[in-house]
Amino acid sequence: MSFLSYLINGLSLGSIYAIIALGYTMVYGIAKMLNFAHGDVIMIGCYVVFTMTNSFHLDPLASLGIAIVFCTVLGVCIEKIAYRPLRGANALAVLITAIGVSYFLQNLALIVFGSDTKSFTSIIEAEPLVLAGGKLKIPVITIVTVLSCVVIMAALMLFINKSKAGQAMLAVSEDRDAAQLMGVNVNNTISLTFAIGSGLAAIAGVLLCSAYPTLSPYTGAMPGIKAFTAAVFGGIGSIPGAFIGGILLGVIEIMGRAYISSQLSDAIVFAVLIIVLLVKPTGILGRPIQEKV
Amino acid sequence: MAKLNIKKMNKNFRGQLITYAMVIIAFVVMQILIASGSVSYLLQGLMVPLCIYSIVAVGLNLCVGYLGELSLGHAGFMCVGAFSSAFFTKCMLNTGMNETVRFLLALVIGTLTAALFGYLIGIPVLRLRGDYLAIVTLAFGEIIKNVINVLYIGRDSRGFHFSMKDATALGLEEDGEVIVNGAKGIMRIPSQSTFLIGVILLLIALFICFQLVNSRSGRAIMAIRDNRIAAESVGINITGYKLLAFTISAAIAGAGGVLYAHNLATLTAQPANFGYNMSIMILVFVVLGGMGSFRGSVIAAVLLTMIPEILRGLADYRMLIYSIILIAMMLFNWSPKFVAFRQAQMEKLFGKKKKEAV
Amino acid sequence: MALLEVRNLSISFGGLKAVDSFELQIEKNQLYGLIGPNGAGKTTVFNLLTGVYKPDEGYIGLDGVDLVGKRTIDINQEGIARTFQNIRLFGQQTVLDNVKIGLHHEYPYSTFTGIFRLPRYHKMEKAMNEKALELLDVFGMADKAEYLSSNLPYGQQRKLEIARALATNPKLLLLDEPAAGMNPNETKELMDTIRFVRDKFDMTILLIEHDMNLVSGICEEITVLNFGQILASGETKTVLKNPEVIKAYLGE
Amino acid sequence: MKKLLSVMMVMAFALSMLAGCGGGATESTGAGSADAGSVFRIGAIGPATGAAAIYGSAVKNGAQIAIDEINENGGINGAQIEYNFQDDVHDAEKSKNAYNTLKDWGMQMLLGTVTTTPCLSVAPLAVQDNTFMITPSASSPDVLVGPNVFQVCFTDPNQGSKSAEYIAENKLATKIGIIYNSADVYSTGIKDKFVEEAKAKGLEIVSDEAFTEDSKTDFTTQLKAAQDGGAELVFLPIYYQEASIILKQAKKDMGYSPIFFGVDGMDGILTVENFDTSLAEGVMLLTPFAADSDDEAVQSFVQKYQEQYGDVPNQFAADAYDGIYAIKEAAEKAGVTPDMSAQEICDAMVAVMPEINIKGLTGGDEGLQWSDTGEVNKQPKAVVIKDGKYESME
Repeated sequence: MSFLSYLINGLSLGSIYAIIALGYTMVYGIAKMLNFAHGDVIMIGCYVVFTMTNSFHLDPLASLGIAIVFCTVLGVCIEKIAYRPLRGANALAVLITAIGVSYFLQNLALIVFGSDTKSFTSIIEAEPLVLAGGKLKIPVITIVTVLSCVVIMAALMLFINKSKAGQAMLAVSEDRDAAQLMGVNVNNTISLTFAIGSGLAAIAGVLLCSAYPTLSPYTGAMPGIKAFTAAVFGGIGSIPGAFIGGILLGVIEIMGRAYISSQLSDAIVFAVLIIVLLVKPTGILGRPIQEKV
Repeated sequence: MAKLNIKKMNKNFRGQLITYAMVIIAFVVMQILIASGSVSYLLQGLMVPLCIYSIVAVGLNLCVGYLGELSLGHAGFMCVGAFSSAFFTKCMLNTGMNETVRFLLALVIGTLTAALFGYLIGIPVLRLRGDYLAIVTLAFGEIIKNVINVLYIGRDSRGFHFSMKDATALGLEEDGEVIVNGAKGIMRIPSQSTFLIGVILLLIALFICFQLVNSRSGRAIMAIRDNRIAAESVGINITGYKLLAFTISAAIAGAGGVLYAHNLATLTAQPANFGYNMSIMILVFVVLGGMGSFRGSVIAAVLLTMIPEILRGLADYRMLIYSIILIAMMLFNWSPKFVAFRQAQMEKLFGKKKKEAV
Repeated sequence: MALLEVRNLSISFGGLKAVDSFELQIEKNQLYGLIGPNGAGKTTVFNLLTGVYKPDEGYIGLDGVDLVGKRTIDINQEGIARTFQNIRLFGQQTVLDNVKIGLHHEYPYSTFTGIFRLPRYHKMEKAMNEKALELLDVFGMADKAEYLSSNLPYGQQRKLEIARALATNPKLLLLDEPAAGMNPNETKELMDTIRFVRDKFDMTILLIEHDMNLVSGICEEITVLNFGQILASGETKTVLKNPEVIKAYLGE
Repeated sequence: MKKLLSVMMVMAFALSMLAGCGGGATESTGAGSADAGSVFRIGAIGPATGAAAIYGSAVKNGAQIAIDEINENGGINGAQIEYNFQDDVHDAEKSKNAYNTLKDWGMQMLLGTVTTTPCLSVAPLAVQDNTFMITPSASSPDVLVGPNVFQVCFTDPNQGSKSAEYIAENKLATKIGIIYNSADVYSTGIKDKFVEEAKAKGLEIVSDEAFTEDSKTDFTTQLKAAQDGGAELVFLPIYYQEASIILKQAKKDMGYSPIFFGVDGMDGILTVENFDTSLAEGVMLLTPFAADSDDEAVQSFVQKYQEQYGDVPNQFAADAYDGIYAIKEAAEKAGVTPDMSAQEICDAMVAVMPEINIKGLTGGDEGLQWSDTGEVNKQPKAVVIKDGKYESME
């Protein structure tokens, strides 16, 4: 029974990682950049929801809606101001700029909202599900998170594979120059990607803070890096990969902590990551790099 | 034809000399200013850190700029160098060993341990490519930090004791001393890093890197970066040279770590100093300074370490302004449009100067 | 004995036989052509010969040494050097350095020697420079030694690749479409160069080419590949008259 | 040549920056010398940015209130206080920079540093320069490296052993679970001593689980271990941010409600904005400071703090407030004047430190006294949270 409850905790944490990783992996797949500021967009999203519910007493869902819009706009602006001028420059330069954006968002939040930790009210208030005669408790937020994760993943896959804009994204991710020649507006497509990624970040943030209810300017940084790890784990650029990577990372973290050592849980997670990448150098669902000679 | 070669050698050599001269002049100027008492304590205190970050940035540039592999784990190598050397210093503290000899030995030990880690980690890691390699180096750096935080080493009359649990688990006798104390790290390390040592180490690091990239091994390393398949086809040992560059890079980071350990009285492995944040910070120096330009790495490391200190007057807005400066500098240095604009301006300026000279 | 002997060489990718029972015998000092329509598996043969791919079965012998299973770098040491269909130079290094990298095995010195500029460094570098310039001179590029290799015009990039391959002092030189993208004049010049290289370095050359003028102009023997299988092989003139070959090229 | 030119430009830029920095520093010293001798310069160091910023800002604000009060009431020995707080991002190296900045400014006494790791690097500098230093909240005994370094807070081992004693004496529980931060000096310091003392007192540690700076979102595993081990009391030698998640996960998600016993880092949990205080019901903690105490001084402090900064102060702010008053007391007793050098001030103040006794916000009835090793002598109060308020357990 312990094992089952650890597994559920792992799923809960993993689904949060997964939903953040979706944003990472999507931006990576299409814009070919590691958006290190993604975690901080999540944090901003949380603050927006927090402010809306606490200061303006809005309904949590309405606040979420506002946060999604806010983050979408923010994501597009960041892309326009900080990343677009660097298109065509070395990929590392964009990475460093993303780090600069990450610092900027953290310190902006620090000034605007202060360094105090805030307690985030879960958007879903419900008693945990009790199974097996009280031995097993599943928080509702876990179920909601896993479900939203699956729904979002499915919606994303559907969007990318069926819609015209999605097809354009796919084309840009395959070969940016060729896509441009084929009449795809690369700038718009990348903007759209950032818009979707950042909108997802708002949802991810709310789920993160609902499950683990503290909010500070650095809330997004650590889950962000973990989610990035998860995205690589599953094969960066692959949407189902991000899902699987996130879930696995969460489960491994919890299991390692429970059965091996709580002091070394980070080391265990990263050790598993290293082993997986050595066996499958492009992650679990990553496409093997084929170099044509 | 031979003339052409000499010209080329001279050009390379001149670039090196400018860099050495820059470092030495900066050192001499600072020393004179310090001696005349016109330098703030802040700036005096910054001298060693500036050397540390320059050294590590130069080392990382070898890996990123010349080998073409993105490492996000160099803070881990710094950490290894710092802890191994500090451990040695602490062990030798009361043996009556000459202080300078002890420090030099610590330096060698720290550098070699970091090199060893670089080598061992490099074997599996360098098989990977691109972002996957980056994330695995990041993972190794985090593992090193995590393990050091739960590492306890003590010494008593019966010898060394080791534990991964807590200090009491060491079972030390009365006279025992805990040297590495988990999250508390190593305390009361003699502060032996000086500006002079820092500058000498920086010059050595620059010397090794410059000489390396302008030799047979350096050409091979760059060949791998430029075109791995072609390099293989002309018989370049890819794994061997990758490991060589990665190991040297790690060793230089380790040397920086030794300086770090002996600069502050206390040594702990926190996310701020040996976590991925630090690795990223050093990468920022390298990218901003220009990949493949050791001189640029030094300049960027110095500038970016100083800016937050200069901005202290802005109080709470300091890091916000810093991030804006960082983004602006990146756009200015790397944006294709800006680069074109800058070149055009340069040409104007340069052309004008030429006319004036005539 | 033939310099290169290939017997029953096969490889398949995902169930598709890319090269099937390939046979080849090249005598020393021969200029040999490998032709065939696009996708016939010519470059795959090169990749098999140089160890980029491991064959499913078959034998590759160079001067009696079995090359199957060896790594690319070892095969280069055994004496096979190549150029690439899509040019692969060390773009951020000079023309001279590109050739010098090819010379590395012949003029070795340790990393330590390199860093500390021991006497051996100067001796070896000097010898390397001389040799490299000599090689560049053969291709008429000695005056461009200091150019960044990626700044060379296309035709010279192809030549530089050949020079670099020659620098590794091979017994057998593999040229993958050396005339691709060249105009007739350049092609003609290239033909002279290839002949000159063969004579001057006493080289054996196997080349892939689509330009029939070049093939019929310089190759003594050719093998035609189609869908991974040998369609015909033998003396160039005879093979080019073979109706099967003409059909394969012109389509039905 | 073009490249050379650009390099030259960068160098020129760098040099001008250097010059600017040097100039800036001299300028501020120059400006200082104008009224040097008429004001006391008290510097403070702590994290104002970064993940530990919350502790730094609390200290910054707490000290500010004390200084404003003192200045309003005529200052120290008739001289006003000038106050300068420098950010160290909770990093040993940045802390050294902050210290040097203050030194350039002409600091005469130091309140700092806020956190332990940076303090370990700054304390030796203060000893070397012989500058009076009192840290509000760096609680490791290792920071007391010289005669001129003092602490306002309890030391970690002291808290660890006091907690174990208290639990054993009041028979709160016999089976104990621990959750601590293995990457934090403060947390491991208390935990190590607690385990030692608990064993001596016959308490059984049924689970001893850690978390790290990089994985502090989910604590269900650690809680489960405590639950499975049958822990009746879970000891939390950690700060309240993590504690608030632990309480939520235990009580809401797992339905596990042992006694939660915290230390002074737990103080502040009731002030977390929007925190559901019912979760903290029954939590016990040892703390020197309670924001809702009836004490008049505390009431006035809390009121001022809320007016100026909008938050309820925590023990960091209170410790900083007491630290400033300790400086005032010692300075007055030693009769120092602003025209004295930092070294002279330090010698005089160090000599009288063991003699002073201030009531302070954290001193309780007996007040605060210092030993000549720099350690504070005060008694922690055990409180239990009832109806969203501290209630004394005596």
